[in-house]
Amino acid sequence: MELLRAENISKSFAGVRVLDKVHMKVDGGRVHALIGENGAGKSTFMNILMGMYPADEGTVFVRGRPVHFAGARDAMQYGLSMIHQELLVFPELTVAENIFMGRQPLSRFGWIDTRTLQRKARELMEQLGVDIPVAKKMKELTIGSMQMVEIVKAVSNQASVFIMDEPTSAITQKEAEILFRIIALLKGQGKAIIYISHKMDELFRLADEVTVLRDGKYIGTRSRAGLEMGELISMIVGRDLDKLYQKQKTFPGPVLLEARNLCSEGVRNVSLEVRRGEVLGIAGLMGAGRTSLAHALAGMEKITSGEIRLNGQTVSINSPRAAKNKGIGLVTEDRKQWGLIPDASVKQNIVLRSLKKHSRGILLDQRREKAVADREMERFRIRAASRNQAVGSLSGGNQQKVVLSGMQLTEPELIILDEPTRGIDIGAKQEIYQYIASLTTRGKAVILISSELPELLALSDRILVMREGRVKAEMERDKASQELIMQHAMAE
Amino acid sequence: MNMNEPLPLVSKLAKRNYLRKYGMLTAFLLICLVLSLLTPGFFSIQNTTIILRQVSINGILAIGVTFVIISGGIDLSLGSVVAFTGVVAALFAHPGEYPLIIALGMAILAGLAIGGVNGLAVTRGKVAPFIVTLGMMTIARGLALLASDGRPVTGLSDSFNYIGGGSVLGVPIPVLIFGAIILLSSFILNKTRLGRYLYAVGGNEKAAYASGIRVNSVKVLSYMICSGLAAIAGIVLASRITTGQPNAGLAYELDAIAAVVIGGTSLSGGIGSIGGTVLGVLLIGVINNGLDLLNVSSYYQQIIKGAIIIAAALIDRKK
Amino acid sequence: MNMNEPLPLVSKLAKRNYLRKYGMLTAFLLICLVLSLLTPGFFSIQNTTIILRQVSINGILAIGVTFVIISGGIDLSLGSVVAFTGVVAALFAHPGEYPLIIALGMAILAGLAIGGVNGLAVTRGKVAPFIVTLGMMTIARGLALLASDGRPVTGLSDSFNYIGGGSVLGVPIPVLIFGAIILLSSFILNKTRLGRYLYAVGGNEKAAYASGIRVNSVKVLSYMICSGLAAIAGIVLASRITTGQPNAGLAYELDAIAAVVIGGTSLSGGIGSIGGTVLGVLLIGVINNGLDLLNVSSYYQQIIKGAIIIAAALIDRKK
Amino acid sequence: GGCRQAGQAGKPVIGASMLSLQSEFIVKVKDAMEAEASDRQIRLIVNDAQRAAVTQVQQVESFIAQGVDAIILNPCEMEASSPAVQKARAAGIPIINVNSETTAEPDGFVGSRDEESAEIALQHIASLLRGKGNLVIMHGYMGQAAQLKRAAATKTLLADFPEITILAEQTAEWDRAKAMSLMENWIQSYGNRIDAVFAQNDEMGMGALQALEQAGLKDKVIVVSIDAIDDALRAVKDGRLDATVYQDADAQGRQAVQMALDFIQKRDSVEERSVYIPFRLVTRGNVEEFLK
Ligand SMILES: Nc1ncnc2c1ncn2[C@@H]1O[C@H](COP(=O)(O)OP(=O)(O)OP(=O)(O)O)[C@@H](O)[C@H]1O
Ligand SMILES: Nc1ncnc2c1ncn2[C@@H]1O[C@H](COP(=O)(O)OP(=O)(O)OP(=O)(O)O)[C@@H](O)[C@H]1O
Ligand SMILES: [Mg+2]
Ligand SMILES: [Mg+2]
Repeated sequence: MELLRAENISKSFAGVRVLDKVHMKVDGGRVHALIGENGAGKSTFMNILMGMYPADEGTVFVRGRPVHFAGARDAMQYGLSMIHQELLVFPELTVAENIFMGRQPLSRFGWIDTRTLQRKARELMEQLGVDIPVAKKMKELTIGSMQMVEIVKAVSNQASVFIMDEPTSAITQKEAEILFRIIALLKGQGKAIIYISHKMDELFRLADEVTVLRDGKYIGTRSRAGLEMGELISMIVGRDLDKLYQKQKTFPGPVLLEARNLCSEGVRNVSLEVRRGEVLGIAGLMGAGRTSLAHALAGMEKITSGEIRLNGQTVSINSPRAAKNKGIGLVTEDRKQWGLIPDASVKQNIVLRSLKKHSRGILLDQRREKAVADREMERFRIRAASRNQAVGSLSGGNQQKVVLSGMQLTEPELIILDEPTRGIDIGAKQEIYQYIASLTTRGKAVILISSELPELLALSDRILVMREGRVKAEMERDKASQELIMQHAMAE
Repeated sequence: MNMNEPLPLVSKLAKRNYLRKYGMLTAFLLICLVLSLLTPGFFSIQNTTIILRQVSINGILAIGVTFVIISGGIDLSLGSVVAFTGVVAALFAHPGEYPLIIALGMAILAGLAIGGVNGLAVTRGKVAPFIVTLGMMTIARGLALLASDGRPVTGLSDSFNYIGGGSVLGVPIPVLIFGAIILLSSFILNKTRLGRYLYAVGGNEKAAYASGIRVNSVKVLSYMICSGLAAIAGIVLASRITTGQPNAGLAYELDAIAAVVIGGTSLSGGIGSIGGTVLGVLLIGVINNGLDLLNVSSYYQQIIKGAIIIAAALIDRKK
Repeated sequence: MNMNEPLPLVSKLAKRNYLRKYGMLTAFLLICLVLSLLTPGFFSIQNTTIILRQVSINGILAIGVTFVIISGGIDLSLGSVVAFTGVVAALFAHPGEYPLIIALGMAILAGLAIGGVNGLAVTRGKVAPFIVTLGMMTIARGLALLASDGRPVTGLSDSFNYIGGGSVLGVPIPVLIFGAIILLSSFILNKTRLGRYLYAVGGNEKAAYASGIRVNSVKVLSYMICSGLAAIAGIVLASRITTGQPNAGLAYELDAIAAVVIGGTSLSGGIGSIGGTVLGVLLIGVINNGLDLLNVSSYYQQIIKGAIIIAAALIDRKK
Repeated sequence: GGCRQAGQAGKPVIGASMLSLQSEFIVKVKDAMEAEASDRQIRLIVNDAQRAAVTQVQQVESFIAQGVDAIILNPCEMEASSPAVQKARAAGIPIINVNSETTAEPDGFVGSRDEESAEIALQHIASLLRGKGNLVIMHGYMGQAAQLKRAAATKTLLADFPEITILAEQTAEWDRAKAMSLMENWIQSYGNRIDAVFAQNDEMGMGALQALEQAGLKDKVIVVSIDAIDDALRAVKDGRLDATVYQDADAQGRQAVQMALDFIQKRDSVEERSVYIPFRLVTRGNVEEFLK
């Protein structure tokens, strides 16, 4: 049965058309995947369906009847619910309050019954198999946990159409499985799901239909039967793509960085070493301490004990500035918080970290900045209306590319990549993989933190598995497997 | 600089956590302690009553603006609204003309109307709250002067004057009103949907919108609550000085906002509590009272007052 | 990429974009137009000179606070710093005592010192800028009263008084100073690394920190620039009124911040320009001048002034 | 009650709540009070009400709680400061108003009738204008007692001079810089038509004067203001300011303290309960008397 249909939806921002007469039809009891490159317009499209923005033209039909949503509130009343790509949370409120915001349970007298609120939240969590304390403040959670709360919040709505915009980009396999179970459950109840993701394996596993957008235009809809990876990819990128993972043989050189018994917030007694020309992968479940380790190594978190040696010499890295000067670069997993100045332009964000290098004394060198920004935008295929667009209005994947390009302009020797392909389309992923490969052939060292195990397995020379802030296992690439990693990552 | 949120590393953090949570309370108690050691008259029921009565007007205003600030706005028009509503109340409070309730009702209506205009200009008009309420600050002052023809409105009825001057069981009525407003507003903020929506809108407006909250209505309400309370403060003030004074309330907004911020409410919205605001109000009140009692010369008083406020905030420092 | 191509809706969007970009300029020109139609004397070189001289003090202050606001802070101590530095300058500006440069130097040093203290309390002390500068507002006022013993410091040298009263080729010196400061500060904000860092820190402090920017130093500098400029404004004011007035500059911070916000700088930091601030300053100045020229009665003047400010912001509304 | 908490060494204690210690004139009154108090071995507590009547009421409440022996009130407002007077009287503590009046009647009064100052100033303007000409008026902060009284007196007095026209009146909030800007704007719109300026205080008068001098119009325009602050006296001496009106801060302050002491010592048998200190016109002819 058709639950939702959108026809001829168009939308422009500041004179740039980002959606051009796109359409889509969703049936109950099916998962309809929406895919396309970064900046193709997927999120914009969904935000229009959800009443977050008005469309410039086009009509939305719910159960065959045309509707006009003046806001998210209207869309929700028509049975739509959405997990947004960017986290839309209330950091100062508790998990339970976040889940029930807008529909708090009231007592007989009309006021909020905090105890029932928490109980209901706890029940919901249990029911869905999520383990997050409901009385904690949202800001105390890791991004992954926040994402899970958002999922719980969205699916607990009494809705008939669920829109999920990259729900798995910030969570690990384990949590993703929980989501997949929930999706199966909803599907069984006859609900419709629109699912956006850049992860091909998820699409093949979940989708009943796939609609592809490119450059804001509708490209086509295919049903699951007879769908081929090759065809899908060329629909997405408009050309053929080489093999995704092409790991060249590497020849590790001397040790670049060595950590001994490192302790810091969330990191307990970690020792590791990275060689030049080597990719060190770090695996772990959510909250295993990988991000904390990355932060400690990049001067973002105070090191409480232990020692770091660079090129054999003990160094103290007490600020990101010190890390940068010593040749350590970090691509953060939380670009919104640590990575970008949202109101500043793409150009300014790209050159910010390496501004000193690209200026003349205390004066800026605008011409050079423009040239550098254009070069980087070309190189990482950053899709923006111009280099002067505010980076906060770029699509998620393009923002990630800006972070990456900004970091590598500082020309670090050790590059720490924390979930670098989060939310990145398949074409761009390949470019990032090629970039990582080029780093190692130039004798740089890379620490790669990723929750996508196939990616980690394909790119790393060695893999560390973390749990509870400690390194629990170390394995060479040819000995590693998904099963083995998961075995070490989970508690015994 | 360590900008990350710390993990509960019990020993060291316990202390830091205590200060984080109760830093301002500690600062407040410290100041009280010092003052009661320095001045014999400070720590007495009589002086406590005086302090409470002194702070009640600023307290009512500060609670009002807490609503607006939690929802992510600001209100600079408070002082002028106090003057305008005080004049309105006084105009209807001459003996033998109207019943008391009319005077009070008209003043509160005037306050609510101003709040409504502020709220609509912010939401429908999409003008920054700072500009809207700065404009309203000037407008309301002009209205107060116009309504009173620039002269204090005097000759008010005894029943009206009793509001600011009277006591019930030894507790001054302004203090009772302040107390009632504290209770009511804590209840609204913590126990009603409106209260939680205020936090949600201030904490993340887009997320609030996406959660189906009527963001605009919530904001308008916050401004109306604020100006409505300012009207109550205006009534209390006018009846305390037995005059509708068009030039009253100058810079009151600054004292009110200061109390709110000292009480830990963030000017960027989404964080704050009535308890904190009350503490901020008391802190300012106690400093003013104590420095007067100590007979510190007026110039040094200003220097010391400023220094104490900063020092208290240092003890309370967050992050 | 076809996203760069202009689209059918051009005409409508062009207009919307125009207003988005030049809304405040349009509002300003509109007001000027109306005023020159209503008052014969408004549109003349003489009156333009008068307006420019009148706005120059607020202009200098507004530019200073633009730096602080762009970097994500606020400065409420401006008005008191104007008074304090004016008194300091006046104390060293009696004829025949010290060379002029000493008076100017001491005032600017005093300003820089206050800015430094503000900055350190915000960065090292981690106290909210609102509280720090509110405290400093009181402290600096106290210092001004103390330094002058509560009385205007008079009998200043002619060379000192020439700063505020003199002209060069018909252009009043305060206007020249204001102009120089406009040029210099646009240059700093747009053409130097410091400028870029100010925007970055205000736009996202954490990201700026993670990028290796010395966030604390940048913030301290912004406060020092602000108070330093306030000292210049203090000198200009003292020499214009040929007195060091300890009670001068009351609420000047509000006018300065208003001009900044009207000029499109966001109070949450990271966005803003000197051009916008100058426009805001001129808008306020033109309204004040025009209403005086029209001889609007002072009650209505306030109402109209507030309404025009809100209306101008309505034309300029963003989003 | 009189449970003398505040007076420690048996010295009498007087609490004083002053209109504003940022006003030069009030500071002079305060200085005189302090001088007198130290001469007479009295402890004087001075609070600054910062122009807010409600603060003043609170300060008096505090004095009552502290059990001071007498209170000197320098009222912010006629009516709005009255509760302070009533409270002191109800508590049986003698209260003396200094400088200006309240509606509620205090035990004693030392000061002047504010209306008189405006009358003197305007009389002088009228006589310099020979009863004919165009006048502009600068008001103090709107709604404050001094502004209202000086404005009211202006109106009554000018009724006698039908040929004096008020071209414009506006507030400059007692502030010199504001007055300067206002005067510049007036010069712009009225140019040569202005014959005289009456400013409700000297600060504004000085501002108007400077604006006129800069525009090269001072020779044609009469400027008279009130208070006789040092700067204004010097300007009168130099022939820049036409006149100011002197109010005797020193006498007011000293006599207020004397009267308070009288009340403390003699209670109800005080005879002299109101002392009027007249205003005096200061012109170039007599300015030397007032310059120390
Ligand atoms: N508020 C906005 N202002 C200006 N441009 C915008 C705005 N929001 C989105 N865009 C532009 O619209 C285009 C589509 O963005 P959208 O977020 O819909 O892409 P997406 O398909 O979801 O990409 P991703 O896979 O990276 O999330 C992008 O080019 C983006 O820069
Ligand atoms: N700001 C914080 N406040 C409290 N606890 C925190 C904070 N940041 C991290 N932690 C805790 O530190 C531990 C390590 O977290 P970290 O983010 O490093 O893990 P991770 O392996 O990178 O997980 P993720 O995949 O979610 O990023 C977790 O237990 C987490 O809950
Ligand atoms: Mg998207
Ligand atoms: Mg992580």
